[in-house]
Amino acid sequence: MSLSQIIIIPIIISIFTYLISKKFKTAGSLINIILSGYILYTITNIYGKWDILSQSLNINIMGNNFNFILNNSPLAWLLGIMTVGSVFLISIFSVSSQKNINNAASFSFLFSILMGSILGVVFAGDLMTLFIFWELMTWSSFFLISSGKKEGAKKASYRYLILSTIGAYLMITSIFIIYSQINTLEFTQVANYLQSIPALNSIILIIMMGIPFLIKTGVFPVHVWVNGAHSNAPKEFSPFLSGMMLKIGTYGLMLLLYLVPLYNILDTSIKFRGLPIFNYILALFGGITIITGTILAIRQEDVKKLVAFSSISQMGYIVMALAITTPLGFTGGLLHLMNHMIFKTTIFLTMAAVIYRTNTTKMSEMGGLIFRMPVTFAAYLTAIIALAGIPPTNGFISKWVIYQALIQKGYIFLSVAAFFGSIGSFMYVFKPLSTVFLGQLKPIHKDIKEVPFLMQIPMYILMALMVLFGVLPGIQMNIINQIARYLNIETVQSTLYTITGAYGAWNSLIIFNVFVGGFLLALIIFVFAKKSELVGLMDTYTSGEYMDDPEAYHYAYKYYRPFDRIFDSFAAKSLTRAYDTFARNITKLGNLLGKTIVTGNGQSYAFYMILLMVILAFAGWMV
Amino acid sequence: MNPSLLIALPLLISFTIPLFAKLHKKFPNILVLISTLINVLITISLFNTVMSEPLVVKLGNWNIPYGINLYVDKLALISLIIISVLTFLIAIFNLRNIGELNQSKFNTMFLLAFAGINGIILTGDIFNLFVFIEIAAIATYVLATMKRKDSYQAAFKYIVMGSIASVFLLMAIAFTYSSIGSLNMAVIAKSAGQLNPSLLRVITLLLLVGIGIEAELFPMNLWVPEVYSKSYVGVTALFSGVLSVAGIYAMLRIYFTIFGNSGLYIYLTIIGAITLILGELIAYQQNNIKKMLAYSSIAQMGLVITVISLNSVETMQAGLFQLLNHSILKVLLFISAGFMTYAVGSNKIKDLAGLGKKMPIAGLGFSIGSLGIMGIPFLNGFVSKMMILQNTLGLEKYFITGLILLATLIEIAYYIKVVQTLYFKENILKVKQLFPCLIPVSILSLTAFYLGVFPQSVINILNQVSSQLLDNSNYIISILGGI
Amino acid sequence: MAFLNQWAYIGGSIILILIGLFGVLTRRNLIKIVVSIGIMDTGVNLLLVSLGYINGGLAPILTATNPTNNLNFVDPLPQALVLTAIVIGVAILALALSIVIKIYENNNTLQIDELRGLKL
Amino acid sequence: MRFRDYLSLFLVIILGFIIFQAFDGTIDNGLNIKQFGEVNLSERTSIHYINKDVNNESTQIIYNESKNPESGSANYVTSIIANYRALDTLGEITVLFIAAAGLAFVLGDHNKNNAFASDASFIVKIGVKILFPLLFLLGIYIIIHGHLTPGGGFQGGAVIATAILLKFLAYKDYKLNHTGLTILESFAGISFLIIGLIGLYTDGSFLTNFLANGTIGTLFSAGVIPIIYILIGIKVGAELSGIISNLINA
Amino acid sequence: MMILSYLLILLMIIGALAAVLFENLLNSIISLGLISLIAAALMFILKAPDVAMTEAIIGAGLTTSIFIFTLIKINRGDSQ
Repeated sequence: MSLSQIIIIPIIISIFTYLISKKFKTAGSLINIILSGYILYTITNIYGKWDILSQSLNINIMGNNFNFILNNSPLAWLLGIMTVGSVFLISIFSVSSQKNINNAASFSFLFSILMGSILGVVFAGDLMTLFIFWELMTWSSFFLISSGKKEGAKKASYRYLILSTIGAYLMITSIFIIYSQINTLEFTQVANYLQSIPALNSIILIIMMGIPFLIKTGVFPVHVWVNGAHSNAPKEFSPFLSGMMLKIGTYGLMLLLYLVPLYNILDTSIKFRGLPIFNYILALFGGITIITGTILAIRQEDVKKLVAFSSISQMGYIVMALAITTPLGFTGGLLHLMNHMIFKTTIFLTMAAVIYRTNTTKMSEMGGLIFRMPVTFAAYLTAIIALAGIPPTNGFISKWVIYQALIQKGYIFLSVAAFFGSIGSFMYVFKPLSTVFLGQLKPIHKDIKEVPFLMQIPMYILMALMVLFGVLPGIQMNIINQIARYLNIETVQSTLYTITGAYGAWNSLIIFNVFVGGFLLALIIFVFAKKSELVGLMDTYTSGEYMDDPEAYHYAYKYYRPFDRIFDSFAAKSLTRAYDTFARNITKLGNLLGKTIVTGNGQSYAFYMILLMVILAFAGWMV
Repeated sequence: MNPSLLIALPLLISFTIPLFAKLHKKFPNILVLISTLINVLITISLFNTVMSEPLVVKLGNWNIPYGINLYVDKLALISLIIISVLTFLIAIFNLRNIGELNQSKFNTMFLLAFAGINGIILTGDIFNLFVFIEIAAIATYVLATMKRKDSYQAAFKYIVMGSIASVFLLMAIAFTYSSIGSLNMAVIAKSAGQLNPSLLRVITLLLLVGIGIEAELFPMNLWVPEVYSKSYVGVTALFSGVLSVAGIYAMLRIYFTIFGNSGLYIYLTIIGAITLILGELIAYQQNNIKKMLAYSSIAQMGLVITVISLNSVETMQAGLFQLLNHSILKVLLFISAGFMTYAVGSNKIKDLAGLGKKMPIAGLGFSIGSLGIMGIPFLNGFVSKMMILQNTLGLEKYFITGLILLATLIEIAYYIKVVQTLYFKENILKVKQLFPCLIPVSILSLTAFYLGVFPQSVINILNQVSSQLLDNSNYIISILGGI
Repeated sequence: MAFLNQWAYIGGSIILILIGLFGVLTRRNLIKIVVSIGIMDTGVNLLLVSLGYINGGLAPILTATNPTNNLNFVDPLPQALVLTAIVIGVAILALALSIVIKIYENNNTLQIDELRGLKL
Repeated sequence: MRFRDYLSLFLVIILGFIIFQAFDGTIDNGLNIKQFGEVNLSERTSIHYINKDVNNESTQIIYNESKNPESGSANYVTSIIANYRALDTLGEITVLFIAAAGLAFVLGDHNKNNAFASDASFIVKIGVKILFPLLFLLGIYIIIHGHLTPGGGFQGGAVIATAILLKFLAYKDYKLNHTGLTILESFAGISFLIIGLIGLYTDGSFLTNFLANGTIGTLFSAGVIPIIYILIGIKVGAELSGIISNLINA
Repeated sequence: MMILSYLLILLMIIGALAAVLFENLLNSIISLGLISLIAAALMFILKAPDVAMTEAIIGAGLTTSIFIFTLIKINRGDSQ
């Protein structure tokens, strides 16, 4: 069973997927289910068979003989199975959710290409393979995003593409510089080379290579694409975008941080509390990302935007944790990576379900859906509990480990950022809960029903996973320790349900029992206590005033206004605007050049011709 | 087959067209199809011979340096194949009913331009090169006026610049002949080393301007956008995909084979860089699709020249491959854009909104073309772009690499806008029914994919070609014999 | 005199070319531009011929008066080239003039400033 | 004069200096442009055209005596145009063809009103009546003796075109039969090419002089050269007069 | 003979200047014809009878007439 199959098959199949699902809308998702199921099976089979190199495709690029090196490592395996798993779930979800949208064909087509290319990225054994599939991934995801229905989809995907392309060019430049030195791009040799050359050069090369990863991860200075892309992407794609795509960037960062051990390169240079300054800066960026994401998330009125910003801040956690290259940090980062993928996918899926029924993303236009969509509500509730990091869900454990790592090293600012983030996450996840699900049902939503069963299946599965990993983190710890051994980092000791941190161990069984007890208590109280009575949602008392905008009086509108007021000045200066201005200036420059040079007057053209001759003649004399 | 047929047959057929134009409306077009097809076959039949050794053909049986001779080596053969195949496809495109256009005159001119371009590639005599350049130029002057009404001014600008260029070309030829005493390229190449350097500089400058007109180099190319946007799409495709190839070929012959003096390449580098950046910047803010494509092909020419002028085998081969890809993709782009603009009757990009769904084949062709130019993996543009980057970095020309990357970024920025407009917008326009554009679009797209996945076969040939180009000794020997 | 003897023809023809070029660059009337192009053509033709001249040479034709080939003939090749060049030149001129006529019919002016050439 | 004009003047002058750089033969480094009149034919290609020893070994060529010299034309220019460098000539007539056709296309539909308001005066008409046949004959003579005396296809064709021009000047509503012109042009061009292809067939090389050359200096000599020149004459005459009539009747 | 040719060249250059600088189109066309004629004469002096003939007939004769026809067309357009 060679790795090349699981990469090539989706890309080949995708064409047939397209052709078939042109005829039958749902066929595409069904094919994707079968495909991802098959690949899921395959990947589970190759678990443990590390380091089977398969130099399959011998494509010839750049005139010199180059072949794709694919390499099966625990890290790659983890990301691969996460990818395929989420593709599997989302395909199940989208079978029925895509009945009535018209570009279902292109969706499934691009989706399976995307899966193939992401598998290619994670299983890549050398930089060139990585780059090629990276590009493929960028382009397919770009088309997926811009196929979104909303008006902003084009602009957002455009921004995403341009940023990614800049990143890709920096990456390919450094790749070729390396290639021109050592005629190979195989990871370990590149790592050796980078450690052999002077620190400054290797830092430059690594920064050039790292920026695309940072962009994909959505770290602070280059996070501008994330919210637009997430909120405008098709509702079935946002779960994958936020759950998986961001993680691929993190994967690249991990390669740089651990496979090319930065701390080896930077041991010579300045340190900050025993941490190479480069890593510390990265962690710092992570912290800033957390704060920015949180603040911006709390302000949002659009539920998808809100969740998008929340994923920015959560990625901040992961980057921060991974940047502190201690065992705890590594473990925490990876744990949070998996968990975030799980609960963020859940949240977006539930949101997709809500949108599927209500066709709106404005929170102030919903409410009380708990009465109509209980399963969705349950899934969302579990997910936000996990996101806010409340036991007994998986979210708590990863955050716990990250705190351990931070406190162990004693980074004040980062810890503050982390705590701020988790407080903020309470706030912003509670907002949709109370406004979308709780409260009272809108008259227009009187007769909506729970989503069809096919769309509920993934929610059930994900809920189960969240609780399962919350109770038995050892399952995750097992693979994480394997990865740690593979990257020769010392492991964090753990059993099936305990993790030993720097200050004491975490035993999830006890906590779980306590929480079950508490839950039962609350249930009893809820059942026997007196119910509150309901008033009409919209009959706000205005003492005869004409109400021009009833929405503005909805309690969901400007939910956290007092809190937001603090950060208004901060939120006002948006990076996005800066980027847009830059683009506009390029247009202006082109316009100016066009007007000055292409005057439409043939004589001036001839004039330039002669002028050029004279200039070149002088240039010739100079040289 | 004798290569001289490549020139003779198109001329013959184009002379016959006016006689039989009356028979049927499509008759001239059929003749053009046949003629280009014959040329394709002849070039392919030459393939094996030329791959083993260059083919030198005496005209009128006169001994080599004294009579005119044709010369076909690998480079010439590749260019010939590109040119004839692309022209064939464009001719298929022209089969579409094109309104009030005078079929007989149009096809005569088309075929004559084709013959002239073939002559530019084939000839081994510098004055003969001038004559063929004039044939191509004048035929394209006429073709540029095909759209009647508003195209005359553009054509007039083209004529003015073209005639200045031809005067310069003639001066250069006069100087060359008077100093070296022969017009045969090989003889000139043999004794170019002994030329008085300042004389050499003047001659090469004059030639640069003279040929830059066809090679679409800034600022000799300033006629391009107007003529492109004002003339009929078939013509535009011919200009951008075929004529430019011939121009670059002539440039290569002049600068590398005849005056193979590395002191002169700085000219090419400067011009190429200017052309590249200006072209991309101006193209970035176009709202007329044909002008956008025009500026983009200007920029591509600049890219090719810049890369080639770096004077190493790898860059040369990268540049040639880029040239090949550009001509394939650009013809694909122009043809599919032509179908779409014809369908909606407008050149504005925003009017093409949503056509990707209404006209799947043309839309697909356009998007494949633009994706190829942007350099998506598994398309030919990607491979050549990678080669260019690798080799410019290999020569540690970091500044030029930076320029190229910047230009490519801008390019992606404006191409992707068009693709988005094509696919992710709903359109309201009614679309006319069209002659099926399946054949040219599909052939070109498949070629693009093939070259993207299996470029090796072509790259090997290009490698030999560029090593031959960089030392002209084997050119001289193969023509003048072992002297 | 020796200077004139050496430079008169070549210099004169190159000056002719430059004058024509100046005309092309500066004249505002299309017909004047075409006239300037004609001047350039004439100049370059003269240049070619004069580069082939030989002092005391004969016209390159065998006749009864100069019957053999080992007489001192001037270089016939530039003359052949010039024949070609002249015809090409007149062809371009005719084409340009026809386009001028058309431009006049469409815009009713020949002043290059008044012609709205399309920008960009 | 505007500022642009002064600028262009300056630029053109600098360009002139640059071009004159080509002539600095004072310091003798390498090959230079020969000084005026100082050309040494023996180091140029054309010595072989004059001695007619491009292919066969050099012999003394004597007017009216030597049999079957190479490309047996007494007029060296003719022998170069129509024989040694026939491909240039082919291209040249192609250019002319393009120009004529293009002009006809650009000027569009014929037979609108004539350029001239009224007929010329009686004297002119009579003059043209007499002059036209003479000029026509002169043209034909020049064409036919192209390989013996100065002149040839181009000149003769031009003379014929001038004769036609006279007709136009004299008679207000004089018309040419354009289909006839087209047929003439195409016929001439096609037969030129066919002659070339016959050469390719017989001697395996395009545009070969495949006929016997005869005695140099006699009318029936120089193989295909007279034929080619006649064809060129027909083509040039037809095209030039076509251009004229298009211009007048456009 | 030489002196004559120098004078002719001088005349030719003057004619060229005139052709470029004259405002009246007809004058500049006439002087273009003049230039071609002088050039033909010079070519004859340079022992190039063929070229001289061609230049005289085509350059001086036909080109000038073509120009003049164009001029007539345009003036007629004016009158209309």
